[in-house]
Amino acid sequence: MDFTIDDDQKALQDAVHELAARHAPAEAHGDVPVGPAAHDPKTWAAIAEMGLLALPFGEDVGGAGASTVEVALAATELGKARVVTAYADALTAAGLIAHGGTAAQRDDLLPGLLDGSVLIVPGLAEPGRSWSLEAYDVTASGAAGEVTLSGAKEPVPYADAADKLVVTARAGDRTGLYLVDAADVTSTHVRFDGTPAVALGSLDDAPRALRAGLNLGILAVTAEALGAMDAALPMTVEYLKTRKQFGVPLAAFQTLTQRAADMYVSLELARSTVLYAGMALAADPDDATAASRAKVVTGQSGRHIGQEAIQLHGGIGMTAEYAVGHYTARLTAIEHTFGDTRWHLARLAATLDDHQQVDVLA
Amino acid sequence: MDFTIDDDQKALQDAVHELAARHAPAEAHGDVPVGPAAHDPKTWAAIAEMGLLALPFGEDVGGAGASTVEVALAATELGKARVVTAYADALTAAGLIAHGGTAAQRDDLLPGLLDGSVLIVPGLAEPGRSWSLEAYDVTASGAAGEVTLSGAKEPVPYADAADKLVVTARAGDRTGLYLVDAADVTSTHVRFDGTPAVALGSLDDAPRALRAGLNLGILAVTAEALGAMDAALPMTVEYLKTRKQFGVPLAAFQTLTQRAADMYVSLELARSTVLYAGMALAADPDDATAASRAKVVTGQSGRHIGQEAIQLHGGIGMTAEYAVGHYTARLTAIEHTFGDTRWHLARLAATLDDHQQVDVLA
Amino acid sequence: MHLHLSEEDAAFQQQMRDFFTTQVPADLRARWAAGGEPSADDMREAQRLLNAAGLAVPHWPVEWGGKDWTQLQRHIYLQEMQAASVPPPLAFNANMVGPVIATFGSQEQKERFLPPTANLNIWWCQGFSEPGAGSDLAGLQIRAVLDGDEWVVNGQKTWTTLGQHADWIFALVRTEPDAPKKQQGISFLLIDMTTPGITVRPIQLIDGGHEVNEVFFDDVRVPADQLVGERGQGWTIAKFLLGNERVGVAPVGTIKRALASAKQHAAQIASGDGTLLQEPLVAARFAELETQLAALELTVLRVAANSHGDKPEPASSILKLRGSQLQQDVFEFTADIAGPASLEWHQPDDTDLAAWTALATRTYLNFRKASIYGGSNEVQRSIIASGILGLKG
Amino acid sequence: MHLHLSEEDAAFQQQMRDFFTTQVPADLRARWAAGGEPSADDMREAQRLLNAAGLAVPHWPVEWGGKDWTQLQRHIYLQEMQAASVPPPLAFNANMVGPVIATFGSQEQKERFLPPTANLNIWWCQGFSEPGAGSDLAGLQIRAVLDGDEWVVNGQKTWTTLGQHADWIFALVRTEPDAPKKQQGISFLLIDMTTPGITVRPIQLIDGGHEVNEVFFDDVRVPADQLVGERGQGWTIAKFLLGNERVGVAPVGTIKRALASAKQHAAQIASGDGTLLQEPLVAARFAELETQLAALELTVLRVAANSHGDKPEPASSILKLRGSQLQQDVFEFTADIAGPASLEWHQPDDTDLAAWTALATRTYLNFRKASIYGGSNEVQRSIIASGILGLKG
Repeated sequence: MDFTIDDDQKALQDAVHELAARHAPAEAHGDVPVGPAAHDPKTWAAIAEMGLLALPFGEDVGGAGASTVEVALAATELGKARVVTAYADALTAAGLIAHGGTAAQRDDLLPGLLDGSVLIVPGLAEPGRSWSLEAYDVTASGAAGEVTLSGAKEPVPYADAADKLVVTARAGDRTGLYLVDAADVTSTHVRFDGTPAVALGSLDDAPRALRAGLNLGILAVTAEALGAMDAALPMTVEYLKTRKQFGVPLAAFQTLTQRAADMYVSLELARSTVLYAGMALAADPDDATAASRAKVVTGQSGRHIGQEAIQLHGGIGMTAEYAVGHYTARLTAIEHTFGDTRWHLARLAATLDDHQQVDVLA
Repeated sequence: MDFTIDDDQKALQDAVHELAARHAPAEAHGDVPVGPAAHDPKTWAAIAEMGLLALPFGEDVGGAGASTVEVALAATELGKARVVTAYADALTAAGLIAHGGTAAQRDDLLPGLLDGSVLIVPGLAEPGRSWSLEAYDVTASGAAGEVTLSGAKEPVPYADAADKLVVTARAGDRTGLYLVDAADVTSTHVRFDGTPAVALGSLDDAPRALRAGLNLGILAVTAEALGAMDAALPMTVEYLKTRKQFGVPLAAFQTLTQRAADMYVSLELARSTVLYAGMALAADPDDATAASRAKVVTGQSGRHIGQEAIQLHGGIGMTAEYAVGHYTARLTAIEHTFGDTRWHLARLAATLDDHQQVDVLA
Repeated sequence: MHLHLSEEDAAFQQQMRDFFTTQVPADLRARWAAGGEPSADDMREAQRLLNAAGLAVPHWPVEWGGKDWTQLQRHIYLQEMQAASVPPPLAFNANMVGPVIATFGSQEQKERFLPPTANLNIWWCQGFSEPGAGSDLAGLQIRAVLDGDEWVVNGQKTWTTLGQHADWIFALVRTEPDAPKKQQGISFLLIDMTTPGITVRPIQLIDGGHEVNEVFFDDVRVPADQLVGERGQGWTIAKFLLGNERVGVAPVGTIKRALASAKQHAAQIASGDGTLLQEPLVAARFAELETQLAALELTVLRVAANSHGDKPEPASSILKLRGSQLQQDVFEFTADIAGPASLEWHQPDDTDLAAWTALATRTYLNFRKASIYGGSNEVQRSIIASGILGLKG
Repeated sequence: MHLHLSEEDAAFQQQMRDFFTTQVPADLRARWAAGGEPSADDMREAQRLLNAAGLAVPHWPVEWGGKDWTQLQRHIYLQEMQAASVPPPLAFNANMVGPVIATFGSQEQKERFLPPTANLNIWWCQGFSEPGAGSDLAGLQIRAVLDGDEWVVNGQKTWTTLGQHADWIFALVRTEPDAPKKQQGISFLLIDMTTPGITVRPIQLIDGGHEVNEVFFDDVRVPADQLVGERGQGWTIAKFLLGNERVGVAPVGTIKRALASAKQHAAQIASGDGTLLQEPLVAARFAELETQLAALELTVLRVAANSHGDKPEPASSILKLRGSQLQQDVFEFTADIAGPASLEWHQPDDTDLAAWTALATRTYLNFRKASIYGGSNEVQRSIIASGILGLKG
């Protein structure tokens, strides 16, 4: 195993770093946007143009033939700069199509999705339900070619900006994947009422496609979370060095510096786990264990670092004019995206019998 | 609600404090006993003579007509002084008999148990099984008057010193309580092999008797844990004040004093919860919620205070010549006695539907 | 020790419960219970209803509308108020400036200010923190210079909560720049917010709300009779104000209501073939939080029972610390329960999501303040370490 | 970045695995895996087997038995050794005094001491801590005065681990009491434990074991050629020794084995109609610990991959801190899994309890040392805060 970043990867990091700096939220005195980010076509176009969506896919479907490692590196840079977009969502949709679609669907849908000309996002969450990869309340009916969906998906982030959605729906006692047109969708609430849909691949392939698609989305958001932590810690350290209280810098208070050290521990554990997930998914897109572990570690590290970053800043950390609270808000959103820490622990707990001991070195 | 200690209770505290000081383990240079305490007939006689076993029981069965509040106060003093005895075990057995036995059994067994002339302890744990109030592997068979038991109970603390045991055994698909002679038992391993036994009361009464008996045992051990914490914190504070490192007292290191403050928080939360359990069980011996909450809070506080007391002491806290490690060892044993934190959380979780919100003020 | 309330206290409890649940309009209480940014009108209406019934300022001197209640009764009053989702009397009025004026003010100041303060005819805000002086109040910079019978104030305050609604501000200002110790040069001024030269700038917080403000003073002229106590006595008054309220500082009733709501929500969210509340890890976390909340409430009650006059039970120091932690834990868990729905901060009109889920993350983020404001948790720990454990670190 | 080991490293891994699992006797390894107080004989036998195969001191100079391995290979070696429950070479020999002699010693000292040190013919113990100088080594008091060609040593050392088995001790002693800075007056002495005037007193720990000792020196005469390096160079040597071993300081393989055992145990303990491992809270805790362990191991590997020569990857500082925490968490959880059986420290002959349960609490208590010895976790945090984050606090 080798965590060394090669020259191409370094060049990618630098390029995304510059892209992100250009599209990062402006520092402003006064009100700024808070909460979920709206779709910004300019930023999106820049991301697509740099080929960041194409990174983990083969050249046969318009991909760049790089790997999930590069996805992790790119998303980390976006996270550091607070560039919040549909990146993880579009990658998830692409993963669902790549692993679940028919050859014709892959050829038809992926090139446009990967070059940014067509936005497709996943619709998985159902209102009034906890996170699940199974569909319950959205149902599919009708024979092949005449499928219609009923029920509601919500929230579906970026559904209002999307051209198409790929959603889960219950077909009998199984969960399938379906493509629907999103031209008329104007919010994150998506209601189906006999809505025409196209089955994505087969019901047999759906479970694996769902795992692989989710893995890709998890990699993107955990890497983004890593970037957020990687920015929040130095901000906090800098604040402790420069801010004075009782006539001395905060860094003179050992209780604060020891807590900063614990934040560093959390950050480095998250870094190892996310980079490993990038390598593991490159080898096996279906490796749900690596993805769930990355989600758990970034979930725990993210909560720790996000909360402590605000606490060690004090009042200024609570304000929207200052970046550190935004990082915490974003880390909180990521915790609730693609299954929270509890959900992933339960998923990992179900696999305890599969192995005698933890093994990462293969 | 009123937590004020009245004059009689103060007098009891003082008396137990003096008793405990006389029977506390001697400070010694060199090896001292570690681990589970052996039965000490002298200490036991002193406890019985002061009437501490009789406290929560009515005068009709040889009790003192005081209450579980007094049990909590007494056990706290014993815990502070590191006087570890069969107190909680004998009280549990007395509770099982008082709430589960027939009138004749109560009249027959309780006076001797409460005056210390007959030691009866409960046998609940089964080897190879997690903690449970249900019996699984010890079974009772035979008609009334001819009951025999088969299977093993282990560990049964103080079984080697006991005259009788009161144990759980499976009778059909239910769990009953049975009295057996312990004259021949020489260790904490108790094996039944067609061993004659007497049913304690009826199978119908057994579940409530088990809850009530366990509640009493929990009260005694959680109060003892409170005493241990109440001693470990001041020792730690004193050490921080006097011990010098890098030329200054440890108390100059803010990271240590802030952690001592957190220990104080844990201690005071435990104190409130244990004293409340004393009051709640006086009103309703069957109040398993109050008992489980006391076990959870002392479990969490005890682990926190026990671990930090050693850490803040450094190496000296690890040694058997110094008391603080003994407190931590005892707190660890109490955590694993009468159900651990996880077991009690699961028990509380099963009752979430019974109430809209927490209510302690009635 | 007694488990139950005395007959008298039980009757008192019933009386409070009846008042709060029948005399304060249900729609007002429902809005308060829903959370989010508070309505100033609702706060005014509630405080005036309470004041009319003699329940707005029970801890003031009886002469000025107070009640001669025990600490336990004060706890019951707060507990029932929070349980019924009644907006509490504005803390800046009822708990801060009111007791200060009642204790340090002149007879004229008392007559002028206390009645409108109790009735929220004056909405007060607090001018303590400055950009360079947060926990370290003695370092404050704002200056007031006497010019005839007026103080001329120049400088800045910050973190002024709800300052946008305020009619008056009570401020610590430096009046004696040459005092030998920094603490000795500070005075306590009452300032009309409509005085020329005052500018309020709202600060947006990470949840999008605007509950705190910067307040700028540019040659603001304040009549000399609006200085409370003596010149240079401001530090003493500030310490009085900050140490005034030890019991009731843990918002037990509010946490209890929040946890009960979360449990109700979890029982309504489907998970697999059951509900989220039936998921073992979720249920265990509820059991743990309920247990920890019971421990906190019992500690509040123990403190109330054992506090007499000026001698608070030492354990009272833990209430702010533990109360803020537990409140934050409950809001964190509530956001987890909202799950994917928590991602939406502004639900569309035709949403199928429960309304509370849109507030879950914002409330969680907003209450990170609870361990910072009003004496950070680090300050609370230092108070325990030095004041109770005798560890001067 | 590469997920898999290179072919060369994979072959190396297999070679190590084969050696440890076939060349070290299974009964010896089983005794080590069972835990409890270590057997000195087993440790000697294991180290001699390793030394015979050239695997006892791979990080020493090649000239003295070392291997020119990469950091990753060193990690694999340790990992496989721990996974196979092979007692590691005695740290005082292999990781402490050996590298010191190899670096600072005279040629004569190297020839005299290194071979028997590698082969555990000399069992070394460490004389650093004193009753008044734990984390603060510069404050040490023990004195050595030159008398002819001998140093005369008087004073006391403590926390001397396994000192009861030791043939020799390496000690920091104060030789220049008048040095301008305390650090400058210290020298590094090698002392034969059979020298008259040395007394070893075992210290009992709370688990009942005796792994540490006090060592008293009463006019102990030490030949001058047993001083390593220069007079007054002891502080430099001590810093070299303590900072020497950065990679491999987290006992990942040992934790992994302990966690795997705990899982196996939990699967064998009945609980209701299933097993303890099937209890949702237990299973979730296993999943969490496995995840955290994976994160630690990956960090160890990342550090190994990115450390070159004298420039360790900064993240290496977290390994001791996080390793000790996780080890303690696993042993805490193991005691919880033992449950009621953990109450028995000495099982009767006819016990029905699994043997491991008798050690569960004692091991948990014993490993509270892990966050104290070898640089406490507070010291580790300070190193991170000042050395990496630049926070001189």
